Amino acid sequence: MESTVPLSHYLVLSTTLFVIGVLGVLVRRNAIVVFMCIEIMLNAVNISLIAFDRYMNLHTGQVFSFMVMCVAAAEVSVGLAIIISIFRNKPTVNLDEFNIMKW
Amino acid sequence: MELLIFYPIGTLCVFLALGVVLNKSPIGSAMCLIGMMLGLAAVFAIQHAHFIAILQVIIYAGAIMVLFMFVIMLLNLKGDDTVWKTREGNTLLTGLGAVLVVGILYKMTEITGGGEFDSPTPIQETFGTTVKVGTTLFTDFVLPFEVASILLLAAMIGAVVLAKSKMDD
Amino acid sequence: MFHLAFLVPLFPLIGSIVNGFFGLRIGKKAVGWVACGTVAFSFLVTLLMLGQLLFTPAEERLFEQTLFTWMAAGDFNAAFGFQIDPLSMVMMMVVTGVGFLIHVYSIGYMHDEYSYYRFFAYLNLFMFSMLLLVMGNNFLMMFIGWEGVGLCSYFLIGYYFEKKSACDAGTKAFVMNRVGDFAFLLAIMYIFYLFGTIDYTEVFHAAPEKLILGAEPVTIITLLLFVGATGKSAQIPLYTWLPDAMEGPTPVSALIHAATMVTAGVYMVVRCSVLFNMAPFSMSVVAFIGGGTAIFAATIGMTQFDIKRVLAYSTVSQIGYMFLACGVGAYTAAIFHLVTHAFFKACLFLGSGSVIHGLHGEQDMRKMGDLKKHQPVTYITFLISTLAIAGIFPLSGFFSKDEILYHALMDGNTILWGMGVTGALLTAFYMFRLVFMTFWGESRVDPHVHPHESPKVMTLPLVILAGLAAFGGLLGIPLVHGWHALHNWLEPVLHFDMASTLEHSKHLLHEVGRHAPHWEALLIEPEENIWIEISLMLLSLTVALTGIAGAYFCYVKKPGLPDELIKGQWGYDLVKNKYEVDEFYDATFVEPTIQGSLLLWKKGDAQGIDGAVNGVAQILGWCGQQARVVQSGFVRNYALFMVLGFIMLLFIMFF
Amino acid sequence: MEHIPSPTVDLVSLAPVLVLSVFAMMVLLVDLYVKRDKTLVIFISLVGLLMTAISAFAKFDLPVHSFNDSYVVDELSVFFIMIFTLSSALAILLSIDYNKREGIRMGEYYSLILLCTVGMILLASSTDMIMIFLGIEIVSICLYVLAGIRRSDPKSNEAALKYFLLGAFATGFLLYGMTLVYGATGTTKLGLIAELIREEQIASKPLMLMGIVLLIIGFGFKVASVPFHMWAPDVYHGAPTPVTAFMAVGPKAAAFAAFFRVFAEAMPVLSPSWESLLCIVAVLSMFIGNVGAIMQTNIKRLLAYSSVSHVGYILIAVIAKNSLGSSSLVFYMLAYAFMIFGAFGIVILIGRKENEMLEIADYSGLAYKHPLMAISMSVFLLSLGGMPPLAGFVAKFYIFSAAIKEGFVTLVVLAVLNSVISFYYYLKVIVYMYMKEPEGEFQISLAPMTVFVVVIAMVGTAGLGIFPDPILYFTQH
Repeated sequence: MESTVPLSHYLVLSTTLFVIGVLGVLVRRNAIVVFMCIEIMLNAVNISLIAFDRYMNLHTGQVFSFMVMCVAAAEVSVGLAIIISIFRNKPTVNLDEFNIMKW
Repeated sequence: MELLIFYPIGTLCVFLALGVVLNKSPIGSAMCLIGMMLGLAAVFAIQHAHFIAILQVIIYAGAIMVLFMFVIMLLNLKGDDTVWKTREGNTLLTGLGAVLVVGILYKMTEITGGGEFDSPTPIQETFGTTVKVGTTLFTDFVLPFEVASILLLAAMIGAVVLAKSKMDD
Repeated sequence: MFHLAFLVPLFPLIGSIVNGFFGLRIGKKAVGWVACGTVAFSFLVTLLMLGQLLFTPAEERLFEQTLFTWMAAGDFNAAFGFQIDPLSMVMMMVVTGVGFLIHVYSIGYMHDEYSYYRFFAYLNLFMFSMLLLVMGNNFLMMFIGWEGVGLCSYFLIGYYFEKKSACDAGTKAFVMNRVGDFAFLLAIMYIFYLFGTIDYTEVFHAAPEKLILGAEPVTIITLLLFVGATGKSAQIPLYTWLPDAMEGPTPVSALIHAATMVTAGVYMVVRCSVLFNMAPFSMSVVAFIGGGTAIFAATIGMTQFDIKRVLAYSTVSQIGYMFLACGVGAYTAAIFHLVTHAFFKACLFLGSGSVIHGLHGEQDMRKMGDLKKHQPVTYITFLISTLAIAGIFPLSGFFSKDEILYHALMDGNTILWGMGVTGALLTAFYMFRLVFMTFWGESRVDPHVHPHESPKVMTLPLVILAGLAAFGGLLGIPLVHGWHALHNWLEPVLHFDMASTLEHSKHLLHEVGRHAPHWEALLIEPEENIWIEISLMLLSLTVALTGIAGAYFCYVKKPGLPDELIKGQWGYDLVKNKYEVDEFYDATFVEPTIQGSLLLWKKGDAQGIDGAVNGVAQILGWCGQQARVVQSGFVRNYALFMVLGFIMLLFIMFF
Repeated sequence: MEHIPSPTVDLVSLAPVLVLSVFAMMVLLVDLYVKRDKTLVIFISLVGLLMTAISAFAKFDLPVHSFNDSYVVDELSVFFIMIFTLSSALAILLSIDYNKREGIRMGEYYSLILLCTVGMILLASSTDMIMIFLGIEIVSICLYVLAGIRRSDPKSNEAALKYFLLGAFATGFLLYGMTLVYGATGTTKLGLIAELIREEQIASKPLMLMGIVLLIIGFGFKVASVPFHMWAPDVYHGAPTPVTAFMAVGPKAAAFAAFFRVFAEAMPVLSPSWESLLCIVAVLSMFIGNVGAIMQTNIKRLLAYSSVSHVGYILIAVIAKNSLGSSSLVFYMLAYAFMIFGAFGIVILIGRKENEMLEIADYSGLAYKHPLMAISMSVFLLSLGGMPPLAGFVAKFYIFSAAIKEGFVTLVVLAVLNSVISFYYYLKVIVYMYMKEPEGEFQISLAPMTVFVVVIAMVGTAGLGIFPDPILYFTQH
């Protein structure tokens, strides 16, 4: 068998993307972009799932990542619907303007 | 072969992800995200997870991102110039948080790189094929598979309730 | 008859429900009838049970009635049940008897109130809770009652909610009580942890076998219990709520803040006497806190001008006596004093209520005086009760207080005894100061107010209570042991075999290879010495008379002085000299005492305790301000805190 | 072509899920044909919940594991199904009058509540991490929509958006945690994981621990524990009141059930490593919840913070991780359901169309205008604070004794201390009701269904407090 990439490198890639996603959520104000960053996090997790599968010769992780995609699709449809419904009342996607309720 | 594809594509994905975060225009972010997802599809493919790789392209890049683009167009969003400008005081916290997250998650991967997984179990011919994944899905995980339909139903109802144009409430 | 035990708390509960829900509809008269009637029924049932208990052999005077299993979880089991034994019987008699009289009195006192029904609904609810407290057969039942009486007390203190001070006082009472409740609940948990049960009989039966005398567990339990007791019974350092609680209607002060609820702590300590007997350290803590409170509150009582506040400090002081008695192991004396105190203090409070009623709400003693003409019945009853509290032979307070002092001395602790005697002196002084300022001397009453005697419905309870205060002492005539009815009555409950417990503890210690400390001192039983007792009686009588004389000197003699000055120009020098003597007296003795106690009151009370309470409130407020910064409403910030939390957890996990 | 073996299917143990899903779809369909009057829809929903509750008893000889160990019917799940159906039914009853008043006329509302309940049942009965993940997502997605269902109200919008973004964010962490646990053990089945841990066959312990931390974040968010609680006050505030009540009970209970299964049932052996983390989270939740509540002037936010502190107490049940812990968890959630629905029922009753009367000052003098209402509100609040002999006290005592049994003395002392502090703000509301002059007029129309809910809640709160034994018995057998 050809030389392979060690698992930890996949995990490093996964973690890096995950962290980029987290940071994106922390620093961006555009609701849609924040949402995209969350998608990056989910994708990052998928990398780990597949990598574990591959290294343990299992299929559970793939089923899991299939479900993750399913969930992502569901979340996207609801999330974007929320953004649209808000946009009707207040035409902005800047999260910092949604600040009626605090303390 | 795997090495040859993994490292460049992995690096590319990281840069594209950064692009999502740093791009001022939402459209730009979305484009970067599509790129990243395609790149990940390739990463899946080199791990023999062909089925998931295809799904990645179809569902993520195909369906989900189209929806994103559609909404961005619908709302006619322009680039905002508030990318890095956070409120005073929070910048410091965010920076601190960022450093710590990077540091700690890096440490974590160091821990996991401890050698337990470095030589993969030799994989079977059928690994990652649609047949194999499908078999797992319909035997061991038949319940999650069915339950996913309820999830999608709920999401569908929810999206309709929130986004339908005629306000009857 | 004992199977009717559940009726005793049930009647007031029914009364409370009827009055609470239909009070407005059925009219004032019916409300009064319902409230008093239900308590009267409770009293009757209690009497019937007392009768039966009297005809039961002394060793078998324990009856438990389990209505249903309240909580059963794993090996934990708490029943909703009642226990009738001599101790709870005494308490039930006091609660229902005195409670009934005060209910009757309230009909007259609260007659002009708009929300009459509300008052009686709370009062009946209080009776229910108090009866649960004293009748329960396990610690959780006591805790239910404990919390219930606290809540009712809170509602009744804040009854005149138009006054801000009333609301503040209610909140203060509740918060301070909660501190005590916290400790009590922990004690219950600990008891459950150690014994696997919270049933009185089982716990007290198992305690001498499972616990080591004077070891940490039993000391911790008893200290926690005692902290609970200090909260409810207004002892140092949790006493400040009680004087403030006088914002409530006077019958409430009489019932809750003098006769029954505030003595719940004493009841609890006596009920747990087995545990306290096993914790000598806790015993001395109880004794010293009690003695300290007795003196401390008495000094403050001397400086107050609000008639009810004087009585409130007096209550704090008297409960201090009861704890002093508990602390030296004289549980019977504590209960004895509890009973007599319930009589005379209820009478005093109701009498003060009658005075306030007659003066249309005036509570300042500087605006009273010479009321014995206008309110003869109130005066006579008040005087009897005052003599009783001051400890004048042969009124009830004399016997009960003397017994406490005797036991304190016999216990070998002269400091405690000294505290007791000083307290007795001060008590006599300030109580007669109260009487003299209110009923004697020149009238300082606002000329627009015409004092009048209260109606029959109010004076009748006063007369009965005064009678009890006068003759209640017969329950426990000292000198000869056989005469002491209360002692014989309570003996089966309080019986504790110190010698065998000691042996057992030694045995337990031996098993783990430790040496037993010197416990022999605990075994020494003081010899009965009739001559010491008699001389002590004479001494305390002297002390009481001294106090009264002092009060007479300062508050009957001195107030007339200014008038004499103006009238008698010819004797000016003489009077001036006399005045100078008074000045000297003031400067050397009265003033420092007054100043000192004022200082104690202001610093210790207002700044120390209130400061602590306020400080906590301020800290909480500051935290709230910080929370505002954190809870900024920005999604981004919330996400940031999630990440920070994540990092925190990671650090804890890996570093 | 490889033959796919037929999967192991046990539809009987899945009965509650199936019944409820069918009813949810029926509600959708019927809603298409009735335009204005939603009575039929509501009726069908309630019947559906009742049938679900009945069908939960379809299996005897518990526990029954099915679907290759991804689904279990055991005492815990049956009892939780009872709590879910009860809380959903109460939420629907509360919504009837509220929705009429606030003009929420969507039939989908009821169908979403039913679907959410399906998710909760799945969540509480799953023994597979994939299933838990899906369950949490079903519940969350329904809640995102329900929180934002008043589309014209900016507060409702904001609540939905905040909840959604933070929820999705937390999902990311939860998912990552599950992935790492999978990576460390090679399976997603909780039963197998427990076995592997017991036999010390985990591939990588650090990976496992990392996964545990991430799982705590994910679950911590769903149950609203500090420091992952910050969404709760805002979302509780902005969401329609019946939804708030619903959110505070059912989904929280479901998340706790999963929390308990993952931590106390699958990883008890690893408890030394997660115990301290959960203790810290629990203590922080109690303190910050209480301090936050003290500062509030809005009743919904006050209840939200108080629910954060309650999460702290309930976490003790997870930490105790014995059988007493699981039954005390169940009992607490049941008691909590009654108290919360009662309190929010009163909040709804007091509000009116133009003014929801959510400030605590709006409650001034309630006792004089509506004594019964004030008494019931006081009972609910005192029960929340843990006043004996009400349900809240029994529940707390029960949890504390479970923890004491395991030797968590300090934790219990702190918890008792906190329940003492909590009285301060519950009392504040009572003070306003009993000891203040009325400020404005109360225009209270006693909506029959809401009153019905309050009465049920009252019976539950008092009944569970005075006669907890039958239920306690049931939780333990």
